[in-house]
Amino acid sequence: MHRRREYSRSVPETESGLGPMDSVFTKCEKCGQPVYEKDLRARFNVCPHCEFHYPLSAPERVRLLLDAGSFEERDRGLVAADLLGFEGYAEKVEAARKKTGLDDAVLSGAGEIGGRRVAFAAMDFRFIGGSMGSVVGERVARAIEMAYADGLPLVIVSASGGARMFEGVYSLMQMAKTSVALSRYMEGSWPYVSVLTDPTFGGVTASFATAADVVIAEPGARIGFAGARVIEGTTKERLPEGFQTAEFQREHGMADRIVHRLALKGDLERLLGFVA
Amino acid sequence: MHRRREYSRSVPETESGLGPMDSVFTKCEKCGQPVYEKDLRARFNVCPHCEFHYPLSAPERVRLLLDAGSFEERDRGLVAADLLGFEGYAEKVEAARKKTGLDDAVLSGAGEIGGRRVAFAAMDFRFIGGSMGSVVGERVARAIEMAYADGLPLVIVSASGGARMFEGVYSLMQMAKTSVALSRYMEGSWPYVSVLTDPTFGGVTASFATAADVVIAEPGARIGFAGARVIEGTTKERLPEGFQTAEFQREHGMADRIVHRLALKGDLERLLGFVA
Amino acid sequence: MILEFERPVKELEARIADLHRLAGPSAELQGEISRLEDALESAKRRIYSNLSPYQRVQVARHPDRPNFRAYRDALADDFYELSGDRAHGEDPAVRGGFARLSRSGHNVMLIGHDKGADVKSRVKGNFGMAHPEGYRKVRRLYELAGRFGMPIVTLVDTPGAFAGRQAEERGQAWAISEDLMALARSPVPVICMVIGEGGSGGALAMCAGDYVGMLENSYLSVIAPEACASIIFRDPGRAAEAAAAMKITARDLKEQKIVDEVLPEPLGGAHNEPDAAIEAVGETLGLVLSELSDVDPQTLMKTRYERYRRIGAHAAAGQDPALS
Amino acid sequence: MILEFERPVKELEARIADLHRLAGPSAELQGEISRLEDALESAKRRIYSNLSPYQRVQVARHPDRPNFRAYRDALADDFYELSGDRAHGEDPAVRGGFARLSRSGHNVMLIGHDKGADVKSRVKGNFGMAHPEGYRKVRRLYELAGRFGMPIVTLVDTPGAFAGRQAEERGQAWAISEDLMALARSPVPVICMVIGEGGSGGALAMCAGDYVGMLENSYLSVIAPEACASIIFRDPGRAAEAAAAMKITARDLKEQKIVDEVLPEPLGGAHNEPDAAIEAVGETLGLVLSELSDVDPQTLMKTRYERYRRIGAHAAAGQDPALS
Ligand SMILES: [Zn+2]
Ligand SMILES: [Zn+2]
Repeated sequence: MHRRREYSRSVPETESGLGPMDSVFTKCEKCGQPVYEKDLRARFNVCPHCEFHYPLSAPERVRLLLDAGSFEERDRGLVAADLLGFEGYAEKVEAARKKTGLDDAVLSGAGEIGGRRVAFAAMDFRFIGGSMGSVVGERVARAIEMAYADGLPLVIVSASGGARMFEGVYSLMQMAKTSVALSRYMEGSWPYVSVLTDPTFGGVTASFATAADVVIAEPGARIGFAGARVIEGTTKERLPEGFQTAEFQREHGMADRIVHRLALKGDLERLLGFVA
Repeated sequence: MHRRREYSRSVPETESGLGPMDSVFTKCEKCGQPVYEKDLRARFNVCPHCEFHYPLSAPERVRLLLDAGSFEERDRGLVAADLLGFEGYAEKVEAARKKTGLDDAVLSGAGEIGGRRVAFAAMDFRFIGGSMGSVVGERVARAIEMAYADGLPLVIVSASGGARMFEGVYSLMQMAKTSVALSRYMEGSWPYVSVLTDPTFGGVTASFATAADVVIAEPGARIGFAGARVIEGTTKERLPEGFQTAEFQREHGMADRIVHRLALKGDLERLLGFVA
Repeated sequence: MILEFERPVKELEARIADLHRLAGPSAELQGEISRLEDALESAKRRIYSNLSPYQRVQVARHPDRPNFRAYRDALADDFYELSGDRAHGEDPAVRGGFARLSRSGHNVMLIGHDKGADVKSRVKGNFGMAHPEGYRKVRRLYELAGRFGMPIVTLVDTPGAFAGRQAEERGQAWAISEDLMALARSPVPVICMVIGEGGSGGALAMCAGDYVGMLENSYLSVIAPEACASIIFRDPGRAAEAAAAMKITARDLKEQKIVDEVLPEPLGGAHNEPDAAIEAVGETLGLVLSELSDVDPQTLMKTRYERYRRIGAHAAAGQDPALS
Repeated sequence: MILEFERPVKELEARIADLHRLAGPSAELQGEISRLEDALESAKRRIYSNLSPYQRVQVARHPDRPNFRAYRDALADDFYELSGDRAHGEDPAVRGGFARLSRSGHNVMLIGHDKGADVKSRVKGNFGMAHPEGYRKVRRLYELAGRFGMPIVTLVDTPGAFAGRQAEERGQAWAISEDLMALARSPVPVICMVIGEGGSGGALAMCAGDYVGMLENSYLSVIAPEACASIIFRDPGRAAEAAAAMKITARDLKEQKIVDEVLPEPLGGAHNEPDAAIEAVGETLGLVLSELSDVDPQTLMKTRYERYRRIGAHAAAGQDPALS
């Protein structure tokens, strides 16, 4: 049986996503084969043996998808304000900022894909599990508003364990915030492409990540609202093999395409060639 | 087990729907109880013992739903043209016209429901099984256009065994005809209420009868696209009890309400009170 | 059901009732009774005006708390129920239809989570947790309301979205997202009342509008306090702490400017005096409807846009944390 | 597979091949071969130019007839497939996506019934009979095309809607109706090509547009001829009669002004020379697209309205039967 990965295990601690920064090689969690860190990095965290897709950081996602040198980050410097004074939250944010070099769990701005200018946002699971707090909501909303104002296609790559509970209802309201922005954008006729990566759950899936013209998912990515462990805990039901994988979601009508990470840029270029 | 009624058996040969015109009483096909013809007629063909709903003719439907004296028939005199010269069709139409006193399987016009003016059409299963040929399509389309032009709510009561095969592709195209008319009407904000009665199948269900704001079905009415016998013949599958009944369709999300025939006028009045 | 913190009150009430029975028509025990009644009154005031957030959650969940059915029956002259998502099923966890409010005479699209009236209907309605067909029905009703220019009124009372296999198989995330998108573009006033539980995305799908009111003892939270405690504190027993930390009560949310108004409940909570709570909601509904009815669709949508666009707890780096 | 009426042709072809083998390089049998080749040519012409309606139905159903996959692969430089109805499932019986036509360079939303390539894919695609999720995917693609101002091109090739339990449970009638409504209000050119079978409402859900072309040996019918015969003549064996009576061939429908154009097939039918048939469709597509691309949405929709509004075989009582 396919071993269910734990989120904690697949959080990339390094850019390559596996093993400590200074290791030369590591072992693929999926197939058990030894993998050189540099090979994994060159393949954007896709195992060269079994093609398993490990999470990819937001900066690496930019490197993967946007034309070299085209990315202009926007809204840098927006940070979580901890208005609730939630125990331990400020420290958590600080640690995540240090670890990732990011302000929060999303990187956003403008860039080009195959020479076509797009509004772009990519989430980063290393930052408190890619949880959606106010900064994620705000930067995603601003990216959408930029796309609306400038008449650009919108590409958002999601990776999220769910809500940023430390921000309480502010976190929940980011769903409404991104939805109002997206709803206005979708009145126009620029395309919105959502890319779902492992894992995408909770408020992100239940708002902007699924309301797209075209939904693309990476192979094997786990996508859903409630996580499998929560469901098993609640309903005591044993979930079937492959539950909530990208393939499962495509079969259930929820995604248009499953695209290998190394083919993703080409796929987006084809798509934008039609609709941008 | 609930005996499956045959269409042929439930075709009302008389206004009351059961038994020959001159009989004083008959036996309910459903519960076996003896029923006086006049009782049945007074209850618009609903069995006083078991509440079984027998098909109701279009003129009786007018009497049931429209305020007394308010109905103005429109488009009287439109008849099937038998452009294909289909063997036996002309005779069939002639016989049905004689039997029912109708031009074809629909009666349409304007009328009032609880003092509110509506565009109205009711199908009649006695007329070649309520099959949708060009006259049905044309009169329904004209009723929709009248509703559009005059800004009226639209109420259509369906009863149909399916397509009028004798008219070949003309029959099929009535689905497209009624859909274009309805699509334009639905751009406005007048309500369209569809009432599904036993039986409603085929092209009628797959066009105007289901595309309504509010879908009401009579208790026990069989509603679907392909009939149960065709499905059993095709797939060799035994269909479950209650398959395709109004109750089944409501449970599957396809209808808003199941309303007893004798409560139907009141229900429409309530509804129109909200949206007309 | 008697909640833990209600026990002193209930005990006093029981003793007073006992004394009344003993005393009969005689005046002998009247002194004692009066004393106890004073004690009861002050116990009530002391307890109920100092409920902790988690105690409020318990009040919000109280089985005797008036739920959708009670509001519908009391506030609407007529409720014309609509069903079905036109694709998969009819979900009794959430109900909706045209309603005529008896107090103000407004015609509205009334939609609410239905927690049921007894064990059977509670189970059937999945305790107010919708399945995807429920969210899709709701979207259909949002769109119908828009088509007919009829204000939308939602009564929110759900533990949350349902963590179940079929809900995932049928794409509940997609369905919730569609509700939020439909609310964002709705051309009619959207009025949301949290009457009990407001759990997670399941609640939000019906709780993003032009006015959001919350009963005093209702809550709105991104996650159930128990689940939050078990994830963050790794101890579900610390739910009270989590409830406090997440600031989920009506007053907290009024302060955060996420809700417009806190509707006071009768002393002891809505379950002690359902009619008063329902009346308060009905009165507010009438006022808000009258206010919003004249606003044109463009203004409504623009204001709604700005309302949700501004909510957030973030700041430019190095600046004072403040609402943006 | 060899159809009954193709047998004389196939036999002649086989005998010619035999003689070629026997004759080898020698010229001895050339006379006989020439004679047979003449006979073949005239047999072909005689047989294929006088196909009965039911024989055309059989040609339309021929397993070697080029189907959606062949057209897609030959006519599109790029086909960017889209999947799913966002509610229940992905139906391989009908496929669609963005396509760039190689001949004319047009970007279109290309949608077609997929009868598959082998036993496995035929079964998987339910022989081109869509389930409700298929119709709902199609509606989503119609709407996407409208959103991006991209013409819709459909390739129709289905025995019909599916008479199956699950198709009914998930509301195929509702789903077909929604497709028709979506086509009616689509602001982009809708171009339909019947390339094989055009069965019932299942076909119509993709066959109501601004231009409808039919390959010479395709058919479009309200019901399968076999089913018609069994209902009307109470004898499924009289399918040929039913096919003739219902006037379902491309030429019949051109005469009835229901289709715009009959696209000639190579002698012997598309399955004998797939490339030529595909080429003919591709060429026509390019022409029609160029013609319709400049028409503004309002005119398109108005013309489409009038087109379908006028189709009917009815008359005022007492008058000559004629198209209204
Ligand atoms: Zn591996
Ligand atoms: Zn009876």
